[in-house]
Amino acid sequence: MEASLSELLFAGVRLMFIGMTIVFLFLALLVWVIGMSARLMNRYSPEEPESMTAALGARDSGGEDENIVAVITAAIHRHLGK
Amino acid sequence: MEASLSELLFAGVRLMFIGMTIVFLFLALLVWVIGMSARLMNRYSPEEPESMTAALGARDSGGEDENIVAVITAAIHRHLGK
Amino acid sequence: MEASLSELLFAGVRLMFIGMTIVFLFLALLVWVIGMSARLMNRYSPEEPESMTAALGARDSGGEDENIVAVITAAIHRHLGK
Amino acid sequence: MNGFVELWRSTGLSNFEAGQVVMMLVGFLLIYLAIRKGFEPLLLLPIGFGAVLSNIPVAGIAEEGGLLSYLYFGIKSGMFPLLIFMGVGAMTDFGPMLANPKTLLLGAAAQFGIFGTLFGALALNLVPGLDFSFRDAAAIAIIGGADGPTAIYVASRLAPDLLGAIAVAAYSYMALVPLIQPPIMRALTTPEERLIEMSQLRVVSRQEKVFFPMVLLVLTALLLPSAAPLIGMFCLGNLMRECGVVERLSKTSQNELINIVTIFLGLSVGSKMSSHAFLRPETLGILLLGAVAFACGTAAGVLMAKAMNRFSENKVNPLIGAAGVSAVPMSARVANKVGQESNPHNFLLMHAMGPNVAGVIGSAVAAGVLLALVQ
Amino acid sequence: MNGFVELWRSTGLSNFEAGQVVMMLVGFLLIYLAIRKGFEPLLLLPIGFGAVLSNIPVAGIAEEGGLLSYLYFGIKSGMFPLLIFMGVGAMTDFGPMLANPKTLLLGAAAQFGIFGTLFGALALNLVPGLDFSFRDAAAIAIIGGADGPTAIYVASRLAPDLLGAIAVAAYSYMALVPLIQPPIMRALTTPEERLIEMSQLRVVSRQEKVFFPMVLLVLTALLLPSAAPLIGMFCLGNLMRECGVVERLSKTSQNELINIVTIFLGLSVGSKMSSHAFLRPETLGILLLGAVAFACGTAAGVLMAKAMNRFSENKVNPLIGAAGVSAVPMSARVANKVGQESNPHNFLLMHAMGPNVAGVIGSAVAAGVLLALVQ
Amino acid sequence: MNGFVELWRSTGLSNFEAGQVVMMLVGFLLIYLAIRKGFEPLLLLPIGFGAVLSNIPVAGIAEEGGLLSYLYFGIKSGMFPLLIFMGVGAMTDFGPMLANPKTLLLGAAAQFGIFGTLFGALALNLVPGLDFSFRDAAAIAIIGGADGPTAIYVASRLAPDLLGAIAVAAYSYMALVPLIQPPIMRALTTPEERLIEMSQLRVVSRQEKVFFPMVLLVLTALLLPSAAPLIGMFCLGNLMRECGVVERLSKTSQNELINIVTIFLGLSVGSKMSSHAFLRPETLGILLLGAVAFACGTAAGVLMAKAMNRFSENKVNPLIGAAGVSAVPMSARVANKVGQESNPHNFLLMHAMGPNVAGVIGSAVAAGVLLALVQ
Ligand code: NA
Ligand code: NA
Ligand code: NA
Repeated sequence: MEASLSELLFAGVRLMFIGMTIVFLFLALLVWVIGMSARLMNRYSPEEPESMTAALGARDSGGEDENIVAVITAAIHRHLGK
Repeated sequence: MEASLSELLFAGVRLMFIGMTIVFLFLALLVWVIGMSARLMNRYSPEEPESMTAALGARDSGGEDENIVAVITAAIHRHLGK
Repeated sequence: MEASLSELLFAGVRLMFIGMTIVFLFLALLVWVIGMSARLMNRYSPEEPESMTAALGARDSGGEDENIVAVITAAIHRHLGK
Repeated sequence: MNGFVELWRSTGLSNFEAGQVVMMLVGFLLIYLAIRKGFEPLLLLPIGFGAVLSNIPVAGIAEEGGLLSYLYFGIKSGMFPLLIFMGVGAMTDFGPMLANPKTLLLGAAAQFGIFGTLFGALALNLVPGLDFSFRDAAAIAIIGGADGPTAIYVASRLAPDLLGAIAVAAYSYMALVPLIQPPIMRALTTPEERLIEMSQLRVVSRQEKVFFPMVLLVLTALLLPSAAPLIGMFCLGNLMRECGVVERLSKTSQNELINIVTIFLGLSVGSKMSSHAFLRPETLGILLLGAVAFACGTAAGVLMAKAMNRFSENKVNPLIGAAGVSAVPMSARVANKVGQESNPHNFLLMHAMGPNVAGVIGSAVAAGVLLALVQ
Repeated sequence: MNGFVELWRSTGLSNFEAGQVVMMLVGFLLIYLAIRKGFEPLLLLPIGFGAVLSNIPVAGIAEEGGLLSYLYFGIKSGMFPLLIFMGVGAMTDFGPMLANPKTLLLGAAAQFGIFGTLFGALALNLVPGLDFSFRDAAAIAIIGGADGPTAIYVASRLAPDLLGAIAVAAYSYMALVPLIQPPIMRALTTPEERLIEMSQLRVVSRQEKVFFPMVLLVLTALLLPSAAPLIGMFCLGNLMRECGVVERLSKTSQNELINIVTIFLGLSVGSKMSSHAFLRPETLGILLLGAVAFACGTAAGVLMAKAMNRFSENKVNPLIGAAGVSAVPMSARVANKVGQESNPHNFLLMHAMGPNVAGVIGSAVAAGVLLALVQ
Repeated sequence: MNGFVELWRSTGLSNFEAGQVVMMLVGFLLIYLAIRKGFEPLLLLPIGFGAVLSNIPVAGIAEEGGLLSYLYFGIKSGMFPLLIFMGVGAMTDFGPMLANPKTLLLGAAAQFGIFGTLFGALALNLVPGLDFSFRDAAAIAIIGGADGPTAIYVASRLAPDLLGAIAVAAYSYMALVPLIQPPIMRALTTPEERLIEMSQLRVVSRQEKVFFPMVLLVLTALLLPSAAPLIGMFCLGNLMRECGVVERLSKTSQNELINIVTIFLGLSVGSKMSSHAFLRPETLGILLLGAVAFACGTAAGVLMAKAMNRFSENKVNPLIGAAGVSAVPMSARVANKVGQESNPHNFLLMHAMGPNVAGVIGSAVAAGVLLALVQ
């Protein structure tokens, strides 16, 4: 019983160690990604409100179907080409 | 294979023919019914808005229960009388 | 058949008698309880609106956790102590 | 083209049975009554529509695997009527009843509508062709409760086959309260009695309103557990309403939630209106007994009020006894209306709300008795 | 620390399959189209998100016991599309169609988009690598109905594996109507025809609007029961809207209820977008056929309008024929827009709403035919 | 009349077991705390009421076939907590966190409340009479996440029997944050530190807000799929909120939908509060550990903030570290309040919202770890 308990406690310590590491790594990575993407966005596409408003229902977007078809064609080739 | 394909295509043509016929007949019938009922309504009960407003909660309607009973009695007789 | 019918009718009378008694006793009891509690409330805690408003989100309530713990401890002792 | 033949075989025309035609007509009658005559449209319109849908041949909307068969599970599990009862609880103000608890006794008396009808249903077995089991009789009797969810809950437990007829009768007669009650009320009261004015109701404290649902729940748990699901959900709704700290839950349960469930409940009730279940002499019996039930309940309520006046100095106007059948708020309005025929300045509405909501509790208690004692 | 090893084995990184990566990209593409290009965002956003969620390795969100597997039951049972159809019915005003019933024929003609595509799908079997069964072809054809719930309902019954691709194609092309239709409309009409002005529509009485859904339901029950679930729920919604006595039910079914179901429906459709079901040549075929379907429907509608002008004195502007594909209200707006290119003072919108809503009925009828004749 | 005997046998009085009486008292205590003390009333009121209902003898409301047994399926399937999490996502503004990403680390540190408690729970096995399995310990530890839906989701997967106690502890201590945190915060910070003022937050572009939920979802899919259901639904809600094109879905998911699910969730949690599951020494252990969890989390958050100040020039006020436990928005308010004790003109609220929402992500990640590694 004691033995198993000590094992249990050890497993707990181990999980505590692993868990906190994962949580930190994950959120630290998130910090980095947020920073990166913020920088990227402000460089390449400095907030164009018109596009956002356009998103709210404008349908003046040419050739989106080719768009889909293209992407999916590519996808399928990549997929079948294995 | 080819054979079955040609059969398949023939079945498709058949379904196309049947389907379009049904759709047309159905909606054409609907056109006729709408016309009829519109004419009937305007003749026999030219829109009485008061009745519609009355519908919104007035309960000044006499002997509706006899109404139900009557109809259902009739119904049951017709039904049992077979 | 007749016999069973008369039994059925008797059972109906019995249930009617029992049912009305229960309903009356229950609601009469309710009358009494309402009266009592109204009297008690007005004596011991004459409506303090501030407490009611406080209830609407104030969290200035000290040591409620001891409160829970206490009650449940008591509960468990009473329960295990059987 | 045998495709057309095939299609013809799949049409309603070639598959209709007389029974289905009749039931669709019944469904449309209910829709007509709901829309044109304002008969409890919130329920009778979906019920009628459900009846129409479930009697369309071939489609099998109410059969295993059809939409309505899935929705019906909400009734079978008791979930729909109980959720509606929760919403009703969240809409109910017990203030007038708490201000004048005596009126609870009027709500109790009016439940004679239930138990009187129980006996009546059993007695109808004397009529050749009619055959009501004890369970059937109990399910029919609950119509006298003049409370939709309670009726549906009890009927779905005791006699699912009669559910359609019972629900239709319950809601139809609730809509007919303004026709059924006044004659009885006038017949059983003297002009003097109808003139009785009642003293202004005291204000009821927030606290009392918050405590009441919990007190009611405890009593039910102690004395009549079989009524606990109904009264419990009702109390939950009422507690959410009165406690003042879960406003958003209370609002949702008396609006969106109850609306959604009402649509589903109506359709599922309608799905039980198949010709073999509805087109039987028993249905006529049920419609007859429904009228009897409302009449008995009304009479009992009024007479109880008169009896109470014998033994108490501050008189109640016997007309409010009629509100004890519940049928909230219709019967309370009727009591007020009939009272004002005698004295236009006598406002009985708030006084009638007491027995009115008491009647809801009363019929839930009666439902508990039936569920406990009828196997 | 083998805990880390264990954890690494449980990561997505170590479990991703190429197909899942691709499908997640497809999902994000749909989300992009929904947000940035305004492609039917109410549906494509949840669908895209569902596709992403269901392709996350290990998590098994779309597998037995996962959230989406439970939600999918709402499609399998047909409940979600039917409830949405009820809400759509509650949002639909049949006034313009009732004022000018002839336009129903335009809605009928446009259904050629469905049956033409059926043939096209079968013909695609000539292309090596593509293999569409008759059921598949019928499910794909319904894209031509340009009506989301109908497409999902039919596809979930005839070819659940293609549901994802079909729903995506249906909603994408509905969003693309402003690109697909105008060229076809201009090609098939002369400048004079595009200038035709239509007479002011008569006012339609409340009564007619209340009767119509019931009449429609009866005809469906008599002639095409297999369409009864779709048309029935649609009529229920429309009746609740027009009857005026169940305002609260109507409001709830066109707001909260339809919103909740839309979220669930979108996610469940997305849950069918697994790589093995979606990443097949057939998907390209479906996308191709979808474009064909919309084109056929548009052309048929316009040509029908021209044909009708041959035989009737009061002319219809053939542009409104294009609105017969439904895709409410987009294609009606398109007809109006193209019309105003020729004459800015010619307002066709209300005239186009007639064939537009007629198209909804038309495709529901066509769906009934497919469900009745395709086993 | 043996009918009365029969009825007496069916009363609660003759069937109550001590345990049920006690559990009903516990239920009423929760209702009291919810109404009078404002303890998370939206959850604790339904939970308390559910506890009362499910301990009514004979009625069997929580047993096979009873209302609550059906509702409980929503927890068993994970649907209720996940839908609530979606609604929470739709209510969450990540702006403050995105403006100052560093604060994510505070949210990470505060999760020590979870893993510290895990060890504590295992250590409690030293106390005779207490017996926590590894799964139990993990389920209890999640209380330290100070996040309701996450706690319920994890507990329902790892230790359904403890669900009642864990949910009650989680919500109670969330309500007690204003009592638990301040002493710890004062003890671990110097007056100077508490005076630190933080620089105005930059404005975050719409675009960043729209991208964040998708980025978060991708990272979760890549690294911790076991957290995908929780984080996925959270991101869906947040995306619907920020994308601006599905307003109606966003509104519904943060109002009617979350309200309906909250009522059902609360009742179903309460239905797990049976005497044999709740009236055990373990429950005391759980209540004790809950306090420990919140204390650990708070301390870890504050200390992390102090550590960060060592290595960075622009200082953070360590008080906002306490907000890392989540308990949104309570703990952020607490940080602001304590800060203003030192300097009434120092507004920390927005700064504290960063770690606050980061804490939600942090505990979802921790939940993923537990679900992945604890079998
Ligand atoms: Na009643
Ligand atoms: Na269409
Ligand atoms: Na947290």
